[in-house]
Amino acid sequence: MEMTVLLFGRLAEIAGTAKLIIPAVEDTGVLAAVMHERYPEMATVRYIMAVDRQTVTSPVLLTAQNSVAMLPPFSGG
Amino acid sequence: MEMTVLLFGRLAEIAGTAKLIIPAVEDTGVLAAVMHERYPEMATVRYIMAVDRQTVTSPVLLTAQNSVAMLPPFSGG
Amino acid sequence: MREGKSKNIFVSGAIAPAFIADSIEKHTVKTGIGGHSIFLGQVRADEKDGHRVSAIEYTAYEDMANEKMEVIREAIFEKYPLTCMHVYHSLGIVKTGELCLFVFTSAPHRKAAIDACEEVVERLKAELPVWGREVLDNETHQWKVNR
Amino acid sequence: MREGKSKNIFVSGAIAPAFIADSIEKHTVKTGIGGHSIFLGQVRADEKDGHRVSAIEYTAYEDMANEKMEVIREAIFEKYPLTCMHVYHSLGIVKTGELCLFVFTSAPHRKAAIDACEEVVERLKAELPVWGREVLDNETHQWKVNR
Repeated sequence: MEMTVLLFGRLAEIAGTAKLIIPAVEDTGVLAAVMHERYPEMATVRYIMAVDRQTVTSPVLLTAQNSVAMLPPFSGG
Repeated sequence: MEMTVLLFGRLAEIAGTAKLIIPAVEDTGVLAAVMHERYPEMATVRYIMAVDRQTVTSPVLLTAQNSVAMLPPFSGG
Repeated sequence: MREGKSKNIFVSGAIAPAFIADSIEKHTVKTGIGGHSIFLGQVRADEKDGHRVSAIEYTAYEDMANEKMEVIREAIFEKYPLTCMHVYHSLGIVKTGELCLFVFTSAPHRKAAIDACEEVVERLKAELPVWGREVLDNETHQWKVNR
Repeated sequence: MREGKSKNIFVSGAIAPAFIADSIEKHTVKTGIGGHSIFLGQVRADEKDGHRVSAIEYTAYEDMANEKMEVIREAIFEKYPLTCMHVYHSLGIVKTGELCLFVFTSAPHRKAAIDACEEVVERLKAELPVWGREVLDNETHQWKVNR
């Protein structure tokens, strides 16, 4: 099972892509750990996660059906 | 000596003109009395006076050089 | 305030959307600006005693209004860090749905532009000697009252 | 909020003054409107470490941003007696002096239009997943931080 992670702003820049396909993980906490291991610079960046376009503030369980995104601080307008 | 009185809004409508030339009066209080006598309907209308484009709240002395105006409540915008 | 030194805020008839676009466009060269706030007054088809307002005819004590606006402008520039400010008010007939007032403030940061714009609108409605005569669809009229 | 049901607020590149004029013009037929409030965001030529911002490149999580905007829209209409509300945000490159945000609220009375416009601007800046990458005149860049 794989899952898609959308990356934005500086996080997309660090990964060199806006969309990553990674082996499925059980929750957003594990996802963060996996990402930080793969891209150590991400651990130094402030961001929040969104699951199915809703921001989450504590770890939530994931399935491959969820769309997960990592969002640096917004700076629109 | 004569003086010019500018009228606006409903007051101009009552007088049928936007500009009146009247015999000079000594202050704004007398002016109001003269105007009310000439146009009784004016006594029933809310207005303020302006002398040289500054609104006045108590009677002020007038000379023929002053520009006097009678201003109903503003309703611009 | 010296007489005859004030900008003229009055324009004849309705304010055209294209005029607003031109005003906005002119600010492209002012690259210190980060935000613009605009207020537009539009003539509303109010119902008065069973009759509908079809237009407002504006008159003003123009010299006094322009002088007052200059006083307001100076106070606003003293209070808010603005880059610029423009005000236009219609004179004569403005039909329902058309624009009669255009207030436009610009600043490096949004807060100043937004707060200044609102304050200008409030002050000019209270302080400028301008009168609106509401023309009703039965050819009668009544004097507008600001609330 | 059902997926795919939200309006799309995003436009490619800068927002043209003529587009704003067209939006204003369309409200002529809504004769219940008495006031419009507009906020425009303009890209500022800020100085960063001795280099000048020449443009901002905007990206967004578009689906999420449009859904969030719909939530904001519903809250605003519940809170204020508005006639209508329109929001447009740029994506891609917007040069300094050009417009990147257009918020437009209309109401029978000015207060609702003005307050709603300000609240929409504040909320969208805080809540919409949009990012600005400031392009500097030495070809480097840095990520914009909202204050």
